[in-house]
This record gives sequence, C-alpha cells and structure tokens, in this order.
Amino acid sequence: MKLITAIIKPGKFDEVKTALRNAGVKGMTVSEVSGVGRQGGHVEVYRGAEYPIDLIQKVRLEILAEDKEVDALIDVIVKTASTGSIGDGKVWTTSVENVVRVRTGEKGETAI
Amino acid sequence: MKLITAIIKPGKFDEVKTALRNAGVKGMTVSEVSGVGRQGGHVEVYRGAEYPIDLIQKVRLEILAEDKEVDALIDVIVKTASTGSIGDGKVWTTSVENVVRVRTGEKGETAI
Amino acid sequence: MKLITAIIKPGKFDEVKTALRNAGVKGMTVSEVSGVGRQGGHVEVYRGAEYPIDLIQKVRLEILAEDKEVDALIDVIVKTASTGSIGDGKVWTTSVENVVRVRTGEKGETAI
Amino acid sequence: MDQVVLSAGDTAWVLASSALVLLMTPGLAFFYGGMVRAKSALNMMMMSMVTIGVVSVLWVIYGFKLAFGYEANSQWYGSFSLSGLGDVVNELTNNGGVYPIPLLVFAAFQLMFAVITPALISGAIADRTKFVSWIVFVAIWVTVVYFPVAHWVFAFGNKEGDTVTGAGFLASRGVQDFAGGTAVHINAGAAALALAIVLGRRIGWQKSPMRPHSLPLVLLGAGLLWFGWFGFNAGSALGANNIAGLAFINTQVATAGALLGWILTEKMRDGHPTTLGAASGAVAGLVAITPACAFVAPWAAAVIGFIAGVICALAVGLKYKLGYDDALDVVGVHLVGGIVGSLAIGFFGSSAVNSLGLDGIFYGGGTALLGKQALGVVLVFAYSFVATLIIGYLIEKTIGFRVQSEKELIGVDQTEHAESAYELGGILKGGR
Amino acid sequence: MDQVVLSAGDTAWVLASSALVLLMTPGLAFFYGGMVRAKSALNMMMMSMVTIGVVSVLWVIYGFKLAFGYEANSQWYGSFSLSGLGDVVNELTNNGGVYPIPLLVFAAFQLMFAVITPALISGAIADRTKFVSWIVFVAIWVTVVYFPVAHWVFAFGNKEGDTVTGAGFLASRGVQDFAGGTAVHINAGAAALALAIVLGRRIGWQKSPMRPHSLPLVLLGAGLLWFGWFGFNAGSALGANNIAGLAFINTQVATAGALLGWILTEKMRDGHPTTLGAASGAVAGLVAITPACAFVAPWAAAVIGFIAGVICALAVGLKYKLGYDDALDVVGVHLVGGIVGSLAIGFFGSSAVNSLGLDGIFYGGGTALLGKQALGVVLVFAYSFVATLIIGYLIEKTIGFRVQSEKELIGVDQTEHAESAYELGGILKGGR
Amino acid sequence: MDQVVLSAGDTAWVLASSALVLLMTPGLAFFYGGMVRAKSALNMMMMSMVTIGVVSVLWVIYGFKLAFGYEANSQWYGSFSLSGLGDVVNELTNNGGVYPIPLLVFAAFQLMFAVITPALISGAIADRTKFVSWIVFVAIWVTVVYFPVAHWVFAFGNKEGDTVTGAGFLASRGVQDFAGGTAVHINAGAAALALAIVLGRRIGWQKSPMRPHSLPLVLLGAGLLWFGWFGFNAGSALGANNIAGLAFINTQVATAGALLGWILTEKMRDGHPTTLGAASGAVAGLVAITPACAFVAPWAAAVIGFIAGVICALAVGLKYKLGYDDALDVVGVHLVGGIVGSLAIGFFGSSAVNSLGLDGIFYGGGTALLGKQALGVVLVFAYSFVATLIIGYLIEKTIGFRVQSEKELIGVDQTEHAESAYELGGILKGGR
Ligand SMILES: Nc1ncnc2c1ncn2[C@@H]1O[C@H](COP(=O)(O)OP(=O)(O)O)[C@@H](O)[C@H]1O
Ligand SMILES: Nc1ncnc2c1ncn2[C@@H]1O[C@H](COP(=O)(O)OP(=O)(O)O)[C@@H](O)[C@H]1O
Ligand SMILES: Nc1ncnc2c1ncn2[C@@H]1O[C@H](COP(=O)(O)OP(=O)(O)O)[C@@H](O)[C@H]1O
Repeated sequence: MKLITAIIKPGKFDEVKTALRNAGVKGMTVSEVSGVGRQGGHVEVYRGAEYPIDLIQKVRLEILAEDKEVDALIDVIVKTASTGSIGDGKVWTTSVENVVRVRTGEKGETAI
Repeated sequence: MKLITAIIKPGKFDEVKTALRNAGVKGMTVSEVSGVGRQGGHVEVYRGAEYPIDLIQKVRLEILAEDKEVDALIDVIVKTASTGSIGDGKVWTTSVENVVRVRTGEKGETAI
Repeated sequence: MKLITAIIKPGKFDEVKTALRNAGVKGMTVSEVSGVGRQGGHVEVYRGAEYPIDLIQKVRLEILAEDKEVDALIDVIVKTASTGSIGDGKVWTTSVENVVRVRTGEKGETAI
Repeated sequence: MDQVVLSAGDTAWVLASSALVLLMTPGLAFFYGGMVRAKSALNMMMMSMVTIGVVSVLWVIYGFKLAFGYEANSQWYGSFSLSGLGDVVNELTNNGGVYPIPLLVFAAFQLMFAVITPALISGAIADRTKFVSWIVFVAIWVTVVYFPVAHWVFAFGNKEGDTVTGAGFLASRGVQDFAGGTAVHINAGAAALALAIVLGRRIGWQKSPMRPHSLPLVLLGAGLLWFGWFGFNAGSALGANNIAGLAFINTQVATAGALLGWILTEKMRDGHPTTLGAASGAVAGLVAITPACAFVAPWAAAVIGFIAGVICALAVGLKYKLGYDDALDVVGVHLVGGIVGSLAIGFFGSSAVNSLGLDGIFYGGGTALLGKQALGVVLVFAYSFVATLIIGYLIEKTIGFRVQSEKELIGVDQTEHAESAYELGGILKGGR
Repeated sequence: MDQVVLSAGDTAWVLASSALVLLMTPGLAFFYGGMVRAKSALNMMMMSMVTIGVVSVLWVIYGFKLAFGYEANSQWYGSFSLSGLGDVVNELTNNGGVYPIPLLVFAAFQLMFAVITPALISGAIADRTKFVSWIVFVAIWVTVVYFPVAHWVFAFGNKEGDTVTGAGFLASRGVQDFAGGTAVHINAGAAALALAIVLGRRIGWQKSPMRPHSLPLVLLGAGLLWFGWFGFNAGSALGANNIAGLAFINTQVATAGALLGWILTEKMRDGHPTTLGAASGAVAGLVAITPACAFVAPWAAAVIGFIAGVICALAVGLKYKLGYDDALDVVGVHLVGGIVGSLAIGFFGSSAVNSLGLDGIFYGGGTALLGKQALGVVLVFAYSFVATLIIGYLIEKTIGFRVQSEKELIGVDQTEHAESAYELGGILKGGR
Repeated sequence: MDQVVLSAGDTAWVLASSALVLLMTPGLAFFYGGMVRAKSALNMMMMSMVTIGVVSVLWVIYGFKLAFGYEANSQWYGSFSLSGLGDVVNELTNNGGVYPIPLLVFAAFQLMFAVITPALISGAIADRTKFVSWIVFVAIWVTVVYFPVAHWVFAFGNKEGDTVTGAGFLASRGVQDFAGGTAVHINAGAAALALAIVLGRRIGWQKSPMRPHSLPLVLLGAGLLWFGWFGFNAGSALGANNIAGLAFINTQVATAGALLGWILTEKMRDGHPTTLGAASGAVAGLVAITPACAFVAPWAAAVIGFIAGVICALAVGLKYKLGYDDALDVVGVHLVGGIVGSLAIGFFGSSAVNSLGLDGIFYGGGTALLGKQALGVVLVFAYSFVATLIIGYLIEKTIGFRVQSEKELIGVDQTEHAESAYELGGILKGGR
C-alpha cells in the first residue's frame, strides 16, 4: 500500500476531491498548510510598515491507496490540480507498511 | 524505527493520549485535519441556501516508535479510539530511516 | 529521494527557513501542529478552574530532498533550530518513491 | 394629572436609557457567547436574541398590564387584560405618582428589563438546551414569574385622585430595590439554579476542559453591559435629576471596585489576575449596585462593589462543591451579587443622599431596613426557584428540555441551528 | 422664530440620536463584514467606513443645502450653494415649522442618514468591487440621488413669516414616511439591485459555498444596528415627546416580531431557526417599521414586523430565481422591507395615535392613503434604480467598477487593501 | 447659586455623554487589542480595563478634589482632601460659573476623562509590560500628572459670591482646549513617549513582523471610540445647547476628513488605502478636533481633520527613524494629533461661532491666540514627559516595569494572566 501526499492550491481542492471520488477513492485526509517555493508571496502594509508574506496557503491531501491504483490517482490529481502557473504544488508517494481501520480493526488493503 | 500515523475522532483524543502515555509513549505530534470518507457530513443553511459540509473534523497523531513497540501501540490506539461507528479513522505505519533530536543532535532510537 | 520532516519551535521558524534557503532548498511545506513530549505545558485558569495545557505549539516542516542533500539539510535544521532547552523538536526522514510537479507533470528529482 | 407636564429633559434621558438597556441583551449574548466553546456559541447567543423577540411581543399583548396594571388592585399582579398601548400615546407615566415622561416611554423602559431578566438565566444551561424548549420556557416564565414579581417590586401603583391602587407587595412594604436587585438578579439567579438542576450536568463536566472560546468577545459583552447599565440604573430615576446623577456615579465606582476585588482575589488565590475575572468582576459589581445605587453614598458604592467582587469570585467555585452545572455562573454572579447588594442597603443605606431612602445600620438606622431587605431577598428567591423548578420539569417531561447526548457532543450550533460560528480557515473549516 | 426657544431636553435627545445613528454605519460594517468570506471582510467594512468620510465632507460643503435648502423654492432639490454651517450656529431648526433644537443638531442628525444610505448599498456588491470606484460612486450617488430624494421626502420647507418655501414633492403630497422607508431603504435597495446588475455575478456564485465567515460579527452588527435605530426612528420626532415614545416602542416590538417571523419561516422551510435568520429578521423589522413607526399602534407594529420578517425571509431566495447576485440581500431586506413598511401605513395608519397621521384601510380611512404610499414607493424606486444604473455603467465603462477575476479569487482584502483581517495562528497565517 | 436651577435637558445630555465617554475605554481596549499579536491581546485590553477600576476608585477617594477642588485656591491643583461626593448630591456644578447640572453628573463626566487618559498611554508599551507594575503606574500617574494637569486646563474655579477661586493656570490664561487636546491627548502622548523609552524596544522589533491579529477588532474599537467621542466633545459643553451642536458636527466632519486624509496618504505612499489606516485616521481626526471642536466653523473642522490625517499618517513612521518602540503609535496619533488640533485653533479660531472663543490668524485675530496655544502645548508636554520619565524609571528600578524576555517571547497573556484570547479550533488550540 502507498500513501499519496499532494500539495495543491486551495481553489482547486473541490475539483480534485470530486475527481478522486469519481476515480473510486473512498476517503482521504485533508489539512491546511502553508507553502514556500518558487511562487512569490505578497506584501501587506500596516501603518506604512511592509510585511512580506512568503507563505502561501495550500491544501495537503493524504490518500492511502492500493499499489495498483497509485499511478492512476496521481494522474488524476496532476491533471485536475494543474493550472499551469507556478505554485500548483507537488505530489509524492511513500510506502506504507500497514493500515488498520479503527472501527473494525481490519488490517491491510481492506482497511483503506 | 517507524512512524505511526493515526486519524481519530476529536472526542477520543484525550483518551488516546492518556492511553498512549500509559503505554510508555513519551511524545507525539498532533494536528487538526479534516476527513473525507464513508462517514456522512452535515448540512448548514444560510438564508435558505444549503451548504453541504462533507469534511469532518479529525485529529491526526504522529508517533515515532521503535520497531518492537509498534504493534502494541497500534493496538492501544485502535482499542481506545474505536466507538464502533463509521468514521472512527485509520492508523498506518511507515518506515523511518533516521530520527534526530534537535536539542542534542542524538540520532536513532535514543532520539525518540 | 527523501522526505525530511522536522518539528521545531515556532520562534525558530524564521531562522530555519532562511538557513534552508541559504542551503539551497527551493521549497517546503509548513504546518502548525501541537506537540506532546518531555517539555511541560502550562496552566490556564478560568474563574478559578485550572486547565492544564499540555499541548505545545510547534511548526512542522516537510522538505522533499535529493538523497545526497539529506544529511547536510538535517544538520542545518538541527543547528539552527536548537536552543538547548527541552522541546526543541525532532527531525526524521522517510524514503519517497516518487515526486511529481503538478504544474508540469515532471517526475523524480527534477520535480523537487 | 393636574400640574405635571411632560418634561423633554426627563423624557430624553429615559429614552436614551431605554436604548441603553436594550443594548444590554446583545451585550449579554456576547458576554455569554464568548464564554462557551466555539461549537455552541451561536446557540448561547440565540437564547438571548430570541428572548428579546418573545418578551417584546408578549409585553405589547398583555405583559405590560400584567406587571404594571392597577385595575385588579392586587399586590400580586397588575391586571389580566390587553396592554392597549395604542390608546395611551398621550398619557404620562403614573406609578405611585405622576412622572413627567410619556407612559409609552416608561413601558419601553420596563420592557427592556423584562427582556434581559430571562436572558440572564440562559447562561446556566449553556451547551445542552433545546432551542424550541427555551422559547417555550421564556414565554411561560415571564408570564408566571417575571411579570408578577416585577409588579411586587416595581409597581408603586396608579394614583387616581387621592388614592393609590395596585401597588406591589414588596414595593408597598418598603423593600428598597432601586433598579432590580431582587426582581431582576435574584429572580434570574434563582431560576438559573433551578434550571441547572433540571437540565443536569453537561457531558464531561469537570473532566474535559470547557474554556471560553473567545475572551475578546466576553470583554465586548462586559463593555456593552457596563455601558448599558448606566441606563438600567440611572434611568430608573425616570428623569435626569440628582438621583440619576447619584445612581450614575455609584454604578461606575461600584463596578470599578468589584473589578479590582475580583482580580485581587484571583491574584491571591490562583496567582494571576485574569481577563475573565475582570469582566466577571465588573458584572458582579453592576449587579450588586443595582438595588443600592440610589440609596448609598459613592464611597459606600465602591465598598459594596469591592465586597461583591470578592464574594462572587469565591462563590463561583461553589458549584463544583455542590455539584450543579451552572455553566456560566449565573448563580455565583447574579444570585449572590444580587443578595450582596440588596442586603448592603441595610448597612450602607443613607437618607442623607436620598430623601426617599432610609438609614441603614452604619447610619444609625438600626436593623429594621436590613430585615425588610432580607424579606425581599427570601421571597423573590423562594418564589422564583420553586416556580422555575416546576416549569422546568413540566417542559422536560413533555417536549424535553435537553438535547440528546449525541447532539450535545457534536455541538448545539450545528444540531439546533445548522450553522457554525466561524469559518476563518476559509478553505476547509466548515467549507467544502 | 418668535416664540420657539431652544429646548435643552429636545436637543439632548436629538444629539443622542445623532450619535446613535452614526453608530449604525460601523454596525452595518460588522453586519455585512461578518457575512462575507474572510478574504473580503475588510473590503466590505471599508466600503462603509469610507462612506462616512466622503458623505460627511460633502455634506458640510454643499450636501446639507442641496437636501434641505429652501432658497431655490424647488420641490426637487434644496439649493445649489455652500452649506455655510458656520454661519448658523445660533439658529433653530426650521423645516415646515420651527423646532426648538439648533439647526446644527438637525444638520448632524440628517447627515447620519445621508451616510448610512449609500453604505447600505455596498452589501450587494461584496467581494468584487474596486475600492476607488466605490468612493467615486458614493460621491456621485449621494449628490445625484440621495440629496435630492431626501429633499423630496424629508424637506418640509422653511417657514418665512406666513409662507413655507422649498418643501419636497413627496413631503408636500402627504406621502407618509416618518424616518426613511422610501428615502433610505427603498432608495438603497433599488440602487443595490441596479449595482448587482452592473457588476454581475461573483465567480463561483451558486457553485462554491460563500458562507458567513463570522456570525458573532454579524450579530454584533445587528445588535448595534438595533440599538442605533432607536435614534434613527425615535430621533426623527426631533424631540423627546409622545411621538418619540411611540416611535421608540414601535421600533422595539416590530423588530421583535420580525425576528420571530423570520426564524419561524426558517424553521418551517429549512428545519432550523438560524442565527443569521434572527439577525436578518431583526434588520428586516427595523427597516419595515422605519416609515411607519410614528403612525401606527404598537400592536400593529408587532404585526407589521412579523409580516416583514416572513416576507423578507422568503424574498431573499428570489435572487437565485432571477439570477442577480445581490450578495448580502440588500434587495430582499431593504427594498422589500421598505416596501412592506411603506404600504403597511396604508392599512394600519391611525390618526388616533398621531394627530399628524391619517387613518388607513383598517381604521376606516379608505384606500387614499395607500395610494399615496404606493406613489412614494414607485417614484423613489424608479428614480433610484434608473439613476444608479446609469451612474454604475458610467463608472464601469470609464474607470471600471469590478476587480479583475484573478484579484477576486485571491480576495479583495489583499489586492485592494494589502491586508488580511485575521492573524490568529500567529506563527504562520499571514505571518512571516 | 441663586437663579440657576437644574435643567433636566442639560443633565440628560451630560448623563448620556458620560456613558458615551465610559464606553470609549473598552473601545480603546478593542482598538489596541486588535492591533497586537494574538499572544498579548488580553494583556493589552486588561491594561485599559484595570485603569477604569483604579482611576474610578481613586477619583471617589481624592481624585475629584485634587483636580476640581478650589479650597486650596491654587492654580496647580485643586485641594488635598477627600472627594466627599456623598455630601453634594443636591448641589449644582460650579466651575467658573454655575451650570444647571448636578455636581455628581459633572464629577462622573470628568471621571471618564481621567480614566481614558492613562489608558491611552498603554498602547506604547504593548507586549512587554508587567501587569502589576502597570497598575502601580496608573495610580501614581493620575495622582501626580493627570489630576493636576486637569486642574490646569479644565478647572475654571468655584464661584463664591462675586469672586472665583481655584482656577487652573492654563484655563485662567485663556489657553483654549475645549475637550482635552492638551490635558488628555498631549498629556498621554508625552507620557507614552517617556514610557516607550523607559521600557525599551520589544524583542524582534523591526525584524520579525508584528502585525495586527484582528482588524475587525481594531475597527470595532475605532467605531466605539467615534461614537463615544460625541460625548467627549459635545458633552464638554455641559449642556444640550448650540455649542454642543457645533462641537457635535465638527467632531463628525473632522473625523471624516482625517479618515480620508490618512488613506489618501497611504494610497499615494504605499499604494493601498488600508483598514488600519482608516481606523487610525478616524482616531487622529477625533484627537485633533478635541481641543478645537467648539471654536471653529464646520468647514474648518473638516480641514483640520484632513491635515491631522495626513500629518499623523506621516508621523507614525518617525519611531523607526528615531528608534523608540511606541508599539501602537500613541505618539504619532495622540501627541501629534493633539498638537495639530491645539495649534489649529490659533489659525482657525472664530469668535463668530462661539462668543467665548477668539479669532485666530485666518480670522484677523493675529498670532496672540497661537502663542497661548503653543504655551499650553509646551507646558503640558514638558511636565508630562519629565514626570512620566521619573515615575517610569522609579518603577523600573524598584519592582520592574518590563517582563523577562522569556515571558515576552511566550506572550504576556499566558505569563501575566494565565489565559489565551481564543480557542477556536476547539480540539487542540489551548485545549487539552
Ligand atoms: N522541496 C519541497 N518540499 C516540500 N514541499 C515543497 C517543496 N517545494 C515545493 N513544495 C510545495 O509545493 C508548493 C508549490 O511549489 P512552487 O515551487 O511554488 O511551485 P511549482 O511546484 O509549481 O514549481 C509549495 O508552496 C510548497 O507547499
Ligand atoms: N483512503 C484514505 N486515505 C487517507 N485517509 C483516509 C482514507 N479513508 C479514510 N480516511 C480517513 O479516515 C477517516 C474515517 O474514514 P471513514 O471512511 O469515514 O470511516 P471508517 O474508517 O470508520 O470506515 C476519514 O475521515 C479520513 O480522515
Ligand atoms: N515520539 C514522538 N513522535 C512524534 N513526535 C514527537 C515524539 N516525541 C516528541 N515529539 C515532538 O517533538 C517535540 C519536542 O519533544 P520533547 O520531548 O518535548 O523535547 P525534546 O525533543 O527536546 O526532548 C514534541 O512537542 C513533539 O511535537
């Protein structure tokens, strides 16, 4: 099993969620994060003092998936989340040793 | 070494934290996340317009653990966090290559 | 490729970010988390009732890095984030199987 | 109504005061709303808001007459009839004497008191109340408890020719309560105790932390309450005169004293003076000076406030000992503060500052006044507590007063109102 | 100005009322600001704040004379001249008769009306408006629309010797609008509809959720509006008298009725009474009673409020059917509420409560009054809608009225003001 | 006190004004509280709240007499004696003439000024102040600085028979300061500068960003300040009369002008008009018009406001050049704004609008008035700055004025008050 982690733009989250659902994903875990990268930030001004804000709001998705689904799901995410402008984000995968469903104690792929 | 990641219901967090402490866990990192899954969301209504909220508040725990403790700790989490109703969450483990304690620079299992 | 995850004190975040930039890191993903560990919390009092707060605000950094950079980056983080007092945090690494840049679809090290 | 003619000056002050007292109920909503957890903040505030709605409408139908009518010539209630406010647009206020302000202004001013009193109770039953049942409760409670008790205390009767008819029984017995220590605060505090018992403890009480979700909101509420309370107390002079001036400055210094008293108590007991303590102390001071504000000298007001601050700061811990879950300490602040203030008149009362007042123990007046005050305290407490217990249990047994425990855990904002208070994250929290 | 001398009492009430009405505009800023998403909350509030700035300055230059001058002896506008307020410090108010309050106090009171009216419009164009264009719009709109319309409705002219000169054409035709149902609410509501059409729908409208980011802020706004509205309505009596008392209590009970009417409608239609509904209902009730508050009996006020609450709760859904994006329902609340209230006088008007009023249909006055009221409604709506449409398109075609879509997506707080409303996380959000 | 009898109308307005001015201090708490980071928001607000407590109690003990007594017949202070307010319930105000309002109302009104002045100072020392030391500072400062300076400026003495005794030395020299440009704003601003120097710069100043944690809270504070300031300025007429009307409208238009002036400066200098700028501009305008509000024509008020908005917007940058950490710009807004307003009278003063005023340079009065005004500015600045420096260092050397740097980093809310302002997450933040 794999864990797919995706950092995407907040405005794309709804679309990606729907696309993943359509691709058969049953669940995911989502969090609000801030990204640093090539994408520039913006400047805020308070009483004439400038505050450069170089952290940009992003959404992080974590999706547990079976090995065989992984490539397809990455494709779905990349395709849906891409706008072509800097800051669209990253997707990466790591190997997961075990998954347990808390409710039932089921283990492995059936727990996803 | 392993990293145990657990997604649980917020209302269970206190109990799980205590149970893990009793099981000898010295530390963990906690974050607020939102979950999508089998568990249904709810609907909010503002001036007659309905907003379906399908993201459900969850808590994510990250626990670095020695290989030999892992199974026991997963058991503790699953047992304590389970309510038997949909949405109780997931626990998964990944392999960690190295851990360093920032304060001392210690590496490996002693850094946990 | 590796994923470096670092939990550090919020007050050190700015310095660490700058140090990593100087060390050639192009991007990272940052989130606010709460830590449980050896570091004691504090107590708040509301109308005479005491509320022990044992969760301490921390910042989590996630940095995708090429294998060869990893040790140097960990060194940078540990050196910059350390204050020598309890609660300075942890850094750990896991192995990443694949990275994709959403904008371009590039894969592997060039996607970082 | 021979000589007395409308005084624009007096009317201006009572109009302003009425607006100020109305503002107290939203102020209370914020004071209470900030103190609960984010998941039930809206419900907490809605209990206050809907109370304004229900009581105002009942007032214009029959409430005003039930409280301030005189036709029944009863000391227990006004009269059973429609309020008929449309017919008295050009009449002056007549309450044991004719006041140079329009009757409708008096009716509006008193309405605001009738609104805030039940709203005060809601703090006791935070986080777990069925909204519909609260509405039903308010309608019954003001009818059975507040309107009559307001008659007991505030109705000095209608002067027709040479006789006065329809004075309330505490009012006519000389119980001194300038602006509602008994009718408002003890009344609400006793009812709060009763409802805390009826609804029972919240899930996780004393186990999981239930700390204020927004202290700035609490402070906003306290600030608006303080501001509005000048209307409450100094407006009760029903004119812009010396007594209003006395009530005004006493309100200020008592509140100041209580703020200091509460945070000093905290500093000594817990180690830190807190914001919640300062806000709570201010409210305790406002409560305590309410009955006394026109009967004592300013130095005494500061002392009464300080005492109330200390005693209420200690009293809020009682619930943990006694085991009732009065969530936001309505008992510790309003019941206890109201008792402190009502009895304080028996000690600090001075006829020198107010010719209608009496001398208390410290001014050589003996214990007679204290006895009367104690009578008022006991009677209002007893009636309100018993009546509320009955109303509360009736509602609990019929339509239910408390939400199911699952809803309580999720949070009543979501289950009762299908809303959540904040959507700050913007992306995720409560959003898609 | 022979007999009339300054009355300190009347002046005190109008001074207090003026302060109360000023507070309504920040109140509106919070009411609106809480309803939008966090990323455009500041811009929403800034539209109200800058309106205070622009209109106050224009008022002191020429606005007051344009609205309340009489020298042109026109029923359409006051006079084209400098306001010259420095020269009239010691004069009394003269508007179809001499009032015992300083002219400057009247000027200040009326200024606050001129401020809030354009501010009301801003709710329709939330999330997408160029800030500079809004400033330009306000300056033009008050000059071309508000100042003249205020003259139509509120200028009863200047009494010189035996003749009155310069009365507004609706005022002199007997259209009854005590505190601004037409001049303020229908006027603003019609303009809001026009601007919603000019600016078009927000990106993602009806697709992505746009829910209120802070309901406590909405409730704070509603509370301050309610409080301030006592000055708006009862202050319009221009004195502390029986009519002020009537207007005051009617304001309270109508608002209460509307709050109940709105949440009852929600309960029946959507299943839950909401906080946003209670706040919206209160505002709808305040709007509806504004024209009627001094012309109907309190029971009728409660009924009018209740009806307005129900109708406005239903009306806010209209925009989804008709397809205009009136973001915060200025049309549904202010236009519809203003119409309900203005026409209601035709039914509930009672000369018994106010000798200057007329009897409506329910009091045997026939349909004459209703006809006049309908005239006022239609004329103000038509003029405001058309004029605003023209002003709006002119601005859109020249300097542009709407921000680029990229900026809209990022959020106008950041792009128009280089700020963000909250920095709660402290570490990351909007921080370094 | 022969002829003068109590005027209910004047009393009504001063009562209302006193309540309005009280509200300014919570308003200030929100204005300041929103501007600091979330970790010290409560401490910031607590400094204002506890100031209300301390000053009110001192006032009723000796403060009123120290400021407004006349028995010592000194121009530097009132008298050293107990305030004895309980003995004067039925007396009228006597301050260089008898006013038809109760003395207690005057005492309450002036108390509110004594409360807000030290509270203003707290903005300079945000994020790093020991709470207990602040309390000690306030008690000493009002005694040594505010009460005497109030006597200099506001005490016109007591009229006994034909003679006046105990007039303050600036008052009797004809320095014009209607509502406290010198005694309140320059006084507080100078003290703020001194304390900023005593406490030193915050850790990370000019390095790490310290941006406002909640601009809606800042705006709420600004709104309440604006509202309350009508009481501050127009209430200073001590009656509901023409001068109150003038002060009222001037307050409005100056504030409007300053709001525009500040955001225009921002637009030109930084590229964006900001919410913080609008709020700050409004406050700068309120400050600047405070001394002048009853001495200039409305058009001049708008101009003075606009100038103050521009100058203060530029002045807040000074601290970065000069290197003192006046955290919330008390110097840039209150000191600078107070100077602008006080000197402006020397230019715009017009005896035509106020028979008690004098003509300034633009009205042909020559530079005499400007000279007097400059005298007032310099003396109050010098005394306040030096005295505060001494008091500040005394406290710093004895009990310490600044928290340890570790506590500063953690945040003073937690270390001084054992609280945190928000608990929105509900699950984790500040929760278990
Ligand atoms: N090395 C990295 N490690 C972890 N996250 C990264 C890394 N580089 C970028 N990110 C995340 O991806 C987001 C987009 O990256 P950015 O460099 O701005 O644009 P792009 O991916 O389009 O080149 C960042 O905001 C950050 O959250
Ligand atoms: N495939 C997945 N990847 C990551 N997280 C998941 C996945 N499926 C579920 N989750 C997380 O687990 C939580 C519970 O899942 P859900 O399907 O609702 O219930 P259950 O696990 O009891 O069947 C979700 O809210 C989500 O946070
Ligand atoms: N076993 C663990 N798993 C995950 N995170 C941990 C673990 N132990 C500690 N942490 C994180 O590291 C932070 C610092 O740990 P702590 O034990 O307080 O200090 P130190 O690392 O200096 O010994 C904690 O607040 C927590 O966020």
